[in-house]
Order: sequence, then structure tokens, then C-alpha cells
Amino acid sequence: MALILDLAVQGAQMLLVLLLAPLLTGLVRKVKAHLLRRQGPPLIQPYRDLIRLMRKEVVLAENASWLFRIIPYLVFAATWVAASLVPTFRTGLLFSWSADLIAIIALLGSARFYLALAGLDVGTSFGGIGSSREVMIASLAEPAMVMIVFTLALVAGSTQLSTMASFLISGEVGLRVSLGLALIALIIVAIAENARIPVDNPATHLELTMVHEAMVLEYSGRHLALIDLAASLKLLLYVSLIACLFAPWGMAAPDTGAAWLAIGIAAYLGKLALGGVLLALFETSIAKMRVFRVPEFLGAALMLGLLATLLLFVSRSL
Amino acid sequence: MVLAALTFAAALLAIVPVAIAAGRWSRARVVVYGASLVASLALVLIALASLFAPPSTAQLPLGLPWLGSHFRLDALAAFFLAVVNLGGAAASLYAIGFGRHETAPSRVLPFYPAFLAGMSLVVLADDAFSFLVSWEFMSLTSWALVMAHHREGDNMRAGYIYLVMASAGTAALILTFGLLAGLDGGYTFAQMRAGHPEFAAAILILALVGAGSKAGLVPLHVWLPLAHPAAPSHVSALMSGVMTKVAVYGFVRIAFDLAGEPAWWWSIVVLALGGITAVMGVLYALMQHDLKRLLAYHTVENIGIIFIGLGLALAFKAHNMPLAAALALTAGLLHVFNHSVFKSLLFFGAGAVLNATGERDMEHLGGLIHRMPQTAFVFLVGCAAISALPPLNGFVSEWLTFQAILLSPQLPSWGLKLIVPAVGALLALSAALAAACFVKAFGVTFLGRPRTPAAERASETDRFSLAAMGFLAALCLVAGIVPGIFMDALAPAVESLVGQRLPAQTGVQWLSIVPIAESRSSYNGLLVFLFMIISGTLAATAIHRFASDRLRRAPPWDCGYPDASPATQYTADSFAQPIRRVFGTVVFRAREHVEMPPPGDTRPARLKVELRDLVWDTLYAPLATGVGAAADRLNHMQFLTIRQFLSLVFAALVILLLVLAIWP
Amino acid sequence: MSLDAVTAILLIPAFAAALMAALPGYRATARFNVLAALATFLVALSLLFVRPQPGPYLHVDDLNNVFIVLTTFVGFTTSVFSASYIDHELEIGRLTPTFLRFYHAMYQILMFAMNLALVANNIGVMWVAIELATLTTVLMVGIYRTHEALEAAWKYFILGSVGIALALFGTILIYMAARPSVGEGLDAMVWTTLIEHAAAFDPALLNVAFVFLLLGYGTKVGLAPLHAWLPDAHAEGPTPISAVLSGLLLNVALYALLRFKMLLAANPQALAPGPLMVTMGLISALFAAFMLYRRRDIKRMFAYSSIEHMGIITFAFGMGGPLANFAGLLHMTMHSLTKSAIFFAVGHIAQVKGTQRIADMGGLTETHPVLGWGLVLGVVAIAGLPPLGIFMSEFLVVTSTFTRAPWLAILLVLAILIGLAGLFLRLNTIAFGEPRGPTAEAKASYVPMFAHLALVFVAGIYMPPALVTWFQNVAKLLG
Amino acid sequence: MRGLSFDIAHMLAGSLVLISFLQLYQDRLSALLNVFAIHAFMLTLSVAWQAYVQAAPHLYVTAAIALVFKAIVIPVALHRIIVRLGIHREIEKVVGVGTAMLIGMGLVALSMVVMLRVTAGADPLAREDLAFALSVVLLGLLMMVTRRNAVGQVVGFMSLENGLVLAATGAKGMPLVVEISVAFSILIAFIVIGIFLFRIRERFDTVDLQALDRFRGERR
Repeated sequence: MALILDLAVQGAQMLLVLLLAPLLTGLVRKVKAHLLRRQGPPLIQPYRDLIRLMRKEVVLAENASWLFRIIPYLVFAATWVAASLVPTFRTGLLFSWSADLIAIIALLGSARFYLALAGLDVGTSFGGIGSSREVMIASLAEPAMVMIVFTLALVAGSTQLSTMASFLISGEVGLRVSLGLALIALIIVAIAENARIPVDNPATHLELTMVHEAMVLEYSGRHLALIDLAASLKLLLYVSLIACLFAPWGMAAPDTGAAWLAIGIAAYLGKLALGGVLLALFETSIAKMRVFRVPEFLGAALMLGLLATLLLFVSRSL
Repeated sequence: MVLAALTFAAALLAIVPVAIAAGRWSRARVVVYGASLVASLALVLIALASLFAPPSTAQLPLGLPWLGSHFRLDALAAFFLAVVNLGGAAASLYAIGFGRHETAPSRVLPFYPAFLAGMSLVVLADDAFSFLVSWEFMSLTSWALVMAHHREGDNMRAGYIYLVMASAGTAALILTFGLLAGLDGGYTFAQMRAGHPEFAAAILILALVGAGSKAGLVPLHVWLPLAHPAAPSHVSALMSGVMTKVAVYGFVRIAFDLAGEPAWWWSIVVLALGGITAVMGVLYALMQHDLKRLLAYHTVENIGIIFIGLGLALAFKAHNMPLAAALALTAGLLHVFNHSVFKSLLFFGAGAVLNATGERDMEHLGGLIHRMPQTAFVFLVGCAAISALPPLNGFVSEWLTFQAILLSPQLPSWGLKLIVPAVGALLALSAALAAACFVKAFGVTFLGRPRTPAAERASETDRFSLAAMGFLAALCLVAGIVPGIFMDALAPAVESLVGQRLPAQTGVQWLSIVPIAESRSSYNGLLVFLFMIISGTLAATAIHRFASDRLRRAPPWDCGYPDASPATQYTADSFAQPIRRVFGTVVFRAREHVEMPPPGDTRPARLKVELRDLVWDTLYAPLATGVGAAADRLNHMQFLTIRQFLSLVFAALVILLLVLAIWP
Repeated sequence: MSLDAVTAILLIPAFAAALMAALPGYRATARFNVLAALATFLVALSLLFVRPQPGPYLHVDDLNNVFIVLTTFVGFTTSVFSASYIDHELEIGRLTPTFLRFYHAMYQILMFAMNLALVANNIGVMWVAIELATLTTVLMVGIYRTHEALEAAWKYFILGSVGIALALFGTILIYMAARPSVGEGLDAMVWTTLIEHAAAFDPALLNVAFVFLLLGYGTKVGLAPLHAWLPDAHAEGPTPISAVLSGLLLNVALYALLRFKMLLAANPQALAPGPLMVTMGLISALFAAFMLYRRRDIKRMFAYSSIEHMGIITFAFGMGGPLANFAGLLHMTMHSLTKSAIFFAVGHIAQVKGTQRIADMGGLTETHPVLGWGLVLGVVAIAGLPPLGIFMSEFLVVTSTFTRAPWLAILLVLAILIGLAGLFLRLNTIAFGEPRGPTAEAKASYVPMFAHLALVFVAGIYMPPALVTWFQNVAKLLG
Repeated sequence: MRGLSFDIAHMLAGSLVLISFLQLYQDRLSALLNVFAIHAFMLTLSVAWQAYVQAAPHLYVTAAIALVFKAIVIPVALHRIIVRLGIHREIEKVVGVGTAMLIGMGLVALSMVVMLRVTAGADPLAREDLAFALSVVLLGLLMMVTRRNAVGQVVGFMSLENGLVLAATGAKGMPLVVEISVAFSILIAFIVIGIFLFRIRERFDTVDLQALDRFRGERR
């Protein structure tokens, strides 16, 4: 019985993230538009786009291989699994122990790996630009992320997201410099990973400046839909990751009633909205940087993460 | 047990004369490789059977006369024996098909089984002399295999550097054992365990030089990327995937088993070397465009990862935290197994490509996924595994290493406190770069459009090779989704070395792995795998069912500048360019010279990139020049006149008499 | 002297020499040469089982028995090799039948001289024998009578005679030292008595004597800086002689050194001969290792490698102790076998390629697989790589030294490594790469070469216990 | 009698050393040969004296050999050679007389130190003889080293060998002395013959350079 209930909750979480993801993207776009004194598309525009894309036929480049057609599903699956493993409104999900934070990051990493391959498959130079820059960014973002994980794991004594979250809720952490550093680093990484300004511009279509868009240039129809969906899932994942790690309040504990679940969901929605608005604000207030300034940007994140970890290592013995 | 193992090793040696006799007979390869396959499989079975069995020893009246040659098959030896011969079996199977294209079979066939036997004997040896003999025998046979195609490229140089460095390593090991044996020459490992060596520092350094030079630790790695690609591909796979592991075995045997209790600072040396090796290796690899050389450099990286695991284990053992040590050591050894699997797989793939196109240079390949889809698939699996992507096996061992690092804050010593996080960062960096590197390797080789006619005419490789590669790919997946079994298989070896074993993993529900405690960390490859399959198929079916499944082929988007030339694709070098700009300027003194013809000039623009191998320039080049200079200086002695020689004799006499005169 | 085995191994070569000087027809003499060598070898083997009583002039004990058997064996195989080698020399007209008679007679005289030096129980006789051996080899080195050969022979001759003179002075001093305790006359030059009374000798006199003997016989051993004659003599003489020089004559000289070392070791006050030998050995090994790099003549290169190995052996005996002495004996045996095998290969290679210049030969494993791989195997063995015999001895030397004198061991290892690198640098161009030079089929008898290599290989992984105990006794003898 | 015999032996041996110095001093070959003849003659005397003192008749043979062979035959032969080669008035030295002398002094001192401290126990006669013999040997070597000319070097070698014979005879009751001196005479005969054979090369070490290169085959 309890197992079925857990299954239900896990399923609910998976559906929730899937449904909310486009909404978050829409929200960010809307807010940005408003900040730019524009009307902006309606909130549900992303859903409409997805559905339209799904309906359209796929226009496939001549020498695209079977891999090119599988990759969208791979990417989507990896991202979705990762997103559904991050505690959103309730800790201690049934399968949460099947992959810890490191594994989640690795899942996202594999999604990127396949996407980069896709960029190279058609054999145009745009795909090449996109992939090569993407892996360059990733090669710095991933270590930074791992460092952040170290910091949090050392604080919480676990790499298990549920455990971390419940530990951080319990409030016995207090304020720590390392956590602050980790938060900044995490935000930087999140921006880079989601191809947002200033690292990349999701709205651009000028080949030389784009990274993520260049990789998926050859995708169309349902494939494109899946990739877009995966992208917004990723955005959602990072927002809820930050939420669950640095603002875990209101999250429902494993064995609690429906009331708590309701509170948890409400709190989660609130956090998402806040995250979206903040992201929009940040993006409108900063300009995109040249590709080769990005390493410095991310290097800063890596240094912060390393610093945070070092602080913890040292403070352990005091 | 050990006797059975020795019998089959001897059987491998017995193949050699057959191979020599068979000579250029066309079917000889089937016989030799078939026999090797059988023998290796038998050895694998023996090893698996004795994984959990108590150590069995044997003594033959060979080797050092008054000592005899001792052999011992304990858990550690059994594990490595299994790794070695698994690789050996796969390589033999692969070679049955691959060998058809061998141009000089009579230079390969005799040495191949000898090489396998040598590696197995190293693992089995239980006294210094037998160990060294097998060790150097292994080097020697592999040298012969590297020289098999001695007339191609700079293979001769590769073989030369390889042999010299291998002998240097052996010399270091001889000195190590000299120290361990002590004055009364206790050359058996049993005596060494009993004795208490005094020069711990010298022992560790010498062991690192000896085993590290064979394993490819930076800065002793220079021979590796030259020699491994030079050999025929199935041998390259063995050298990269297996022989380096034998080297790791040598280090583990000495550092954990023979040298007694580790000093606290050992781990610092090992960790630093491991971290540097990991990052340097992958950066080197990123700069290559020769597929096999890239793979060889990647071996260097993975050796670094393994040594990080070993270093952590040493640290924990020194501060007697056995459980943590067990975790770190398990991580290291598991990576030994994983790397042997996917590196062999990748080299097989490279060999298949080489046979199909006659090209090792990625810049001349491309689009092979259309011509050789199965090879492409298994190669992709290998790439994903080596890039540590879940749910494959590479990720598991790296995950375990990360877990071990997360246990290290409890370590009291400050040096470790400072170095371990840095090493963690290096490890993460190398993992990310590895992913980048294999995007490049697979993307440029198999994806895109063919860059040369050779690549255009490629055809799928033979079924033996495919069988071997498929087997290894399956192994990558299995080891990735049910790692618990493999970790448990390691438990006895680990316990024998650090005194404690991880909690049994196979008992855990849902087959997930829980190194320390579930609240702390756990990973379940199987579930992740199922999740991805389910959600992927779910999405696919849903879309095809409810939305459209129509598809139309069209030319790719060309920005309005149509041009058919595949030369416009991204090349390996251009793909690596951003990373080269980020890291290369420091590590390789990378310089880019662009010569852009003025407008109206029709000459092509040229971009020249120059990279410098600082390790070679700072360490080896001076050494070589020094020896050369000394040789030149002394060479004048050849041209003295008789009178001058007489004066030498005279001087010697006078000096000796003076010595006598002033002698107290 | 009754006609026992000891006298036999002296008389057979002597008579053979006389006969062959008389006999016409070189083919017959070549065969007869082989026969005589074989006979000598068999008689020497018999010494293993029945050992005659030591007389005032001749005696056999464990120590020189090793040398005798080795010498006669290599002498035999070399005679087999020389038969096929000489045939070719006649065809290309480098030698004439008359010279050939001379050659074979000299060969047997050399055998006689070396055996005499080995079985001599009298330091005077030993000295005379070694001088005789030197003179014969001088004549054989010069046998081609080319400008180079004469130059080499002359150099060998002059340096050799100075060495002999020094050795004689040392011998006289030994006698002086022995006289007070042993009494005047013959006894004071007889080994067996000398060893008995060695403890009572005047130590200081022994020291001076040893200095002279070390330099005198060291010249023959080829220790740097007394080595000058060795490379040229090897390079310019007929290859069988190079094989005998490297494989045997150096050993005989070394044997003399060892004898005197025992004498000093038996005297507590005398300064330990070890350090001197260790120093000279180390110098020779390092020096020769470096000299390998700039060699362009294949025979000269292997001559230098002989110097290196003599250095290593001297080093081992200098270190002393059961392990090191055992290693020294083993190394010496293995080196004789391997080096002569290499020279067998080199001789045929030089004949096939018509030159000794390394630059003019290449890709041997392609053109002459048997010769090529034989050479590779030989070099692998001489470089001290397992599973061949020399590795075992080097392993023992290094390990037994390292705990006692780390820096010496490291220097030795350095020398070995540098030597290995040098050898393989040249081997690469000889055995691998693009074939160069004529590719005519070699008319060679591979039996001696592969017989030696097989022995070396077997010794590398298995040594019969009897041999081992024997060597161990000798090692104890050497102290 | 004992004292007298000792003094005579001492005198003879000492004079040998002295003559060795004279040899060092000579720079004309012909003069050198003459001095060497005296050297050999002195040796003959001392050997004969030893034979008398030790009552060892076989030593007279040695003395005879020394006299006939070394004091007469060889010098005459060498005179012939150098005249034929037209080098009889050549001055062929590496170091000047003064330096050679100084080095010689040093060598004599060295041999004294080595020998006298060595044989503390032995009887004085033998001790002196040994010391002188060693100095003669060393001086002979020095001459071989300092002379460029083959003949000069042969002379050096022979005086070295004289030292040996001196030592051998000084060693009371040493067997095989005769054989050894014979053997050495043969050796020297070889050398002289060698010089005859290769008269193109009147020195050990003058070989035209490209011949050297061809021969040693190593230089490039």
C-alpha cells in the first residue's frame, strides 16, 4: 500500500516537472518582455509551440544518421529522469536514492554529450561551432558543479539530495561562508548550463554568437520539440535544485499527510515563480559576453567551489 | 589452483613454437589466436573460481637456483588474472578476424601468446626474481610486437624509447626488491612481508618509478603514446587495456602488500602524481588527431584516476580508517577492470576503422556511421563508458572515487586536507574533458561527411571483431547497471590489503550500491537505466502515436552559401580549438599563427598551430643530449696514439702506487 | 708427470698444433682443428669426475675447473664456426691456404696456452702461459696483414708487453713476500703452498704486488684505462679470434686476477683488493657504455660491450660475498657464451654484407631472418634482459650490492642502462628498418650460435643443482 | 764479507738507476743507444754478482744473455736501423729534459717510499734491490712515455725489463729467472723485428690521418 502511494507520489513528481517546465520558460520570457516594455507572448506560448512542433513533419538533413534521430529521445529521457529525481515538493521520494546529486549531474552531462554529437552529425560548420563551444563550457562548468556538490555534501554529510534537503531544513547548519560561495557558484553554473545570458542567448539566431542553438540548428518538428522541452526541463531542474538546497523550507517530509503535500506544492510553485522572475531580472540587466570571456566567468565559479570545499576541509579539523 | 593457472600459462608459451613453425601459413592465425582464446578463457575461469578461495601457492625448481620460483594465487592476483585474461580472450577473438589483414603475421603470431603468458605470470609470481623475469619478458614480447611493423613511420623510434624506458623501470624495480629483500637476500614475497624494510621513502619512489613508467604516470608516460599505437590494434588494446593494469598490480602489490605500513606522506606523492597524470593525459589526448594515439593518451588519464583511488586508499590506510580505505581501493580496482574493458573495446574499434579505411588520422575519416553502423554503435558505447556517463560502468568507479574523496575530511594530516580537494577538482576536470575528448573522437571519426575517398569506401568489419567488441560493450553495460556484483568480487582482495571490506552490495534491495550507508549515498544503475529506457520509449511512442511521425529528407541549412565540400566540416583540431585556447596556452605553450592573404589575393589563408611537449623538452631532451655529449667527449679516447695510451697505463700505475704510499 | 687428464688437455692442443703446421690441405686441417678441440673438451669434461692430485706445476681445483670446461667448450664451438667462416674467407681470397695452416696451428697453440695458464699451479708458469697466449693472438690479429690489422696488432703487442712486464714484477714481488715464510725455491711460487701460508706473508708487499698484477693482468682483461688494444684487436682480427678473445682470453686474465685476489683475501692485514677492483670495474663499465654510442664498426661495438661486461664482472668479484661472487662467475660464463655467439652472428653478417660498417647493413630480420633474429636474441641477452642468463647475474649483483653500497649499485645500474640504450640504438639500424647492403644467402653454420644461445636461455630460467652447488663452492673459495 | 757483498750489490743497483737517469737525459738516439748498452752491461755485472753471492750458477746464464743480447746485439741492430732510417740524430721528446728529470726524481722517491716501508721485515739486500728495481722499471716506463720515437720507446722498454731482471735476480733463490729472461729476450726480438718490418712507420704513432680514419672507421 505504502509502496503504491510512494509510486503515486513519484509519478506525480515526474508529471509535475514535465508540465511545469514550459510554464517556467514562458514565465521567464513574459517577465523579460515586460521588463523590456513589451507585451510579450502569453504564458502558455511554449505549450503551443511544443504542440505545433510535434504536429509538424521532421525535415531531416540528407546525411543525418540513425544516431541523429535517436538523440532527441535520449536527451529528453536523461533530462527528464534527472529532473524527476530532484525533490521538489516532498523529500524522500521512492526512487530518490537510486541516484544522488553526482549521478544527476552525470545524467545531465550525458544529455549534453549526445547533443554535442548531434551537432557534429550533419557535418555543417554550425553544428561544429556549437558542439565545440558547448564542450568547452561544460569542461569548466562540470568541475565547478562537482565542487559545489562537495561543499554541500561535506556540510550535509551526504550526496543524497533528500538527505541534504532534510538536513538543511533541520536548520542545524547555521550560516556558513562555504554555503554562500557555493550558492554563487551554483547560480553561475546554472546560467551557463541553461545557455542563458551572459553565457549564451537562447533567443539569438546569429550563427556566430550562438552555442546551444547552433548545435540544434538542424533539428525540426518533433525532434526540436523534445529538445526544447528538455531544455526547459533543465532550467526547471536547476531552479528547483537551488530551491531544494538553499531554500528547502515548506518541503513535505516523507511520511506526512496530504495537507503537508499541498503546502509543499504551493511552496514549490512559489519558489519557481521567484526563481523565474529573478532570472529574468538578471538576464535583462546584463549583456552577453564574448565566447572566450566565458572561461573566466566559469573559472570564477570553479575557484569559488574549490575555495568553499577547502574551507570545509580545513574547518573540519578545528 | 595456481598449478592449473601455471599449466595454462605454459600452454600459452607452448603456442609460440607452433606459431614459429606455422610461419606464413595463411590459416596460422586461426590456430594461434584460437588456442590463445581457449587458454585465456580457461585462465579467466580459474581466476574467477579462486577469487573467493584461500590463497594457493606453488614452487617450481626454476628461477633463482637456491630459491626456486614461487607462485601464489591470492584474491588480488586472481582479480588481476581475470582482468588480464578477459582482455586477452577478447583480443584473441578479435584477432581471429582482424589478423586477416596482418601484413607481417610471422612477426606477430609468435610473440602474441608469449605476451599473454608473460602478463599472467607477472600476476602469479610470488618471488622477486620470477616477478621481474615475467615483467621484463612481458615488456620484451610487447616490444617485439611494437616492432612488428618496424618500417612504418617512426615505429622504430617508438620501439626504442619503449624498450629503454621499460628497462629503466625494471631496473628501478630491481632496486626496490633489493631494498625489500634486505642484506640476507630474502627474495620471496613471503620473506618481504615478514621483514621490516628501513628505507621506506626509497622503496616508494623506486616502486613509483618502476611501476609508474610501465603504467604511464606523468612524467614517465612519454613512451606510451608512441608505442601503443605502433603495435597492431589488438596488441595496442592489450598494451593499453591490460599491460598498464599489470603495472598497477605491481604497484599495489608493493605498496599495499610488501612494503609494510605506509607512511603518511606516501599518499600525498601518489595523489599529486595521479591528479596531474589524469588532467595532463586528457589534455594531451584532446590535442591529438591520430585516433589510436588519442586513445593511448587517454590510457594515461585513466591511470591517473586509478592512482588517485590508490593514493586515497594509502592515505586512509596510513591513518587507519580501514572502511574508507576499502572504499577507495575498491574504486581504484573497479576502475582497473572498467578501463581494461572499454579501452580494449575502443582500440578494437580503432583497429576496425584502420582496417576498413587504412587511416588512423581522424582528419581523413568521417561519416563512418553510415558505412559501419555496428562498429559505430559499439564504439559509441565505449565512448560513453569512458566518459563516465551513467548508466555505464565508467561512471560507477568515478562515482565511488568521489565518494572516497568525500570521506577524506576526517584525515588528520594537513597536507592531505589541502591536496585532496584539489585532486577532486582535477578529477572532475579530467572527467569533463574526457567527455569533450570523446565527443571529438566519435564525432569526427564516425559522424559528419566522409573527408576522404578511403572513408567513403569503408565497409563493415568482420564478425569475429564485431563479436569481440559486442561482448565488451555488453560488459560495459552490465558492469554499469549491476556494479554490486563486481564490487563484491573485489571484496576479498580489498580485505587482504587494507584489512576491511565494504558491506556486501548484492544483498541491497533493488540491486543498488551503498558503499557506506544509504542515508549517505547510493546509486542504482539498473533503475536509472530502466527509467531512461521507459521514459524515452514512452515519449517516442506517445509522439509517434498521437502526433506526427512524418519525415522528409532535405539538404542541410547552408546559410545561403551552398558548398558540397566535406572540407568545410569541423575537423578534430578545430573542434579542440576552444579548449586549446583555454588550457593549451599554459600546458603546451600553444601558439597559433594565422596568415591571412590580403583581399583580392586568392591564396588560401593558413593557420599554423604549434604545441610543445614540456615534459619531453624539460626532462628527456636534456637527458638525451647529455648522454650524447658525454659520448662525444669520451669518444676521443678512441683516437689516441699508442704513446698516449701508454701514458694512461703509466698514470694509472703511478696513481695506485701513490695511493699505497699514502695508505695508513 | 704421469699422463693424466690435466696433461692431456695440454698435450692434445700442442700435438695438434705441430701436426697442423705440418699438414697441407686446409679443409683437412679445419676438420682436424675441430676434432682436436672436441677431444680437448671431452677430456676437460672428464676432469669434472676424476681430479688428479695437484703437482708442483699443474693442479685442478673447483675454481679453474669452471674456467677449463668453459674454455674448452667455447674453443670447440668456435673451431666449428671458424671452419665455415674460413671457407668464405678463402673464397673471397682474404686468406691463402698457407696462412690458413698457420692460422689453425696458432689456434691450437692459443688453446694450449690458455689451458696451461688455467691449470698452472705456479705463478711463473701461469705468467709465461699468458704471455704466450698474448703473442699468439697478436699474430692472429695481424693475420690479414692489412694496414689496419697490422696497426691493431702492433698496438696490442706493445700494450700487451708492457702489461706482461708489470705482471711479472708483481709476480716477483709475490715471490719475495712468500719467501720468508715458505722458503726459497720453487715452493714459493706454487699456488697450493702460497695459499696455505698466505696469512704469514708481508701484507704491505702483497699490496704493491697486487697493484702491479691488477694493472698487468688488467690490461689483458681490458679494464679501462688499460683497454686500448681491445677494440681494435677485436675489430681487425678474424672473427673467430674476436670470439675467442672476448669469450676466453679475457676470462683467463681475469682468472689470474682472481687467484691473486684470493691470496690477498687470505691475508688479514693486506689491504682489501675489493675496492680497487670495484673502482676499476665501475670505471670500465661506465666508460664502455658511453663508448657504445659513437661506434660505426659492428665488431668494435661488441668489443666495447665486452669491456663493459668485464667491468661488471670485476665489480662483482670486487664486491665479494657469496652472492656477488656467484653472480660474477655466472656472469662470466654467460658473457663468454653470449658474446661468442654474437660474434658468430656478426662474422657471418659481415661476410654477407661485405663490410663491418653498421651504416651499410640494415633490415637483417627482413633479408636474413635467422641471422637477424639470432643477433637480436644475442643482443637481448647481452643487454641483460630476461629470460636469459645474464639477467640473473645482473639481478644478483645489483640486489646484493644495493643494500651494502647503494650508490655503487645505482652507478652500476646506470652503466647497464646506458649500455643497453647504446646497443639497441645500433641494433635498430642493423636488424630492423629498410634492408641495406647485399642480400645474398648466407652460407653459415648456425649450430654453434644457437647452441650457445640455447644454453644461455636455459641457464636464465633453470640451473641444474649440481652446477649451482659447484658455483657456490667456488664463490666460497673466492671469499 | 756480508757487508761488502751488500755494498757492491747496492752500488751496482744504484748505478743502474743512475744510468736510467742518463738515458732520460739523452736526446740523440745514437747516444741513447750507447747509454743503454752501458745500462745492460751494468745489469750484467749486478746479475753476475748476485750469482756469485747467492751461489746460484744458473744466474750466470742470465748474465750472459744480458751481456750478449742486450749489451751488444740489440744496440748494434738498432744502430743499423736508425742509420738506415736516417733518424740517428733526431731529437724526439714530448717533455723537456728538466721536466723528465723532475718526474724521474719523483718516481724514484715514490718507489723508495713504497718499497722501504713495505719490506720492513725482509733482508736489507733484497729491500734495496727491490727499491732500485722498481725505480728502474718506473723510469723505463717514463722513457717509453716521453719518447715519440719507436727506437726510443724500445730502449725504454728494455731498460724497464732490465729492472725486472734486476728484481728477479735480487729475489734470492727465485726459480725460472733464466726462462723469464729468455722469454723477454724473445719479446724484445719480436719488437725489433716489428720495427724492421714496419719501417715505414718509424714511430709507433705516426699514421697518416685518413688512414687512421679508414682504420678506426669511427670519425666523421
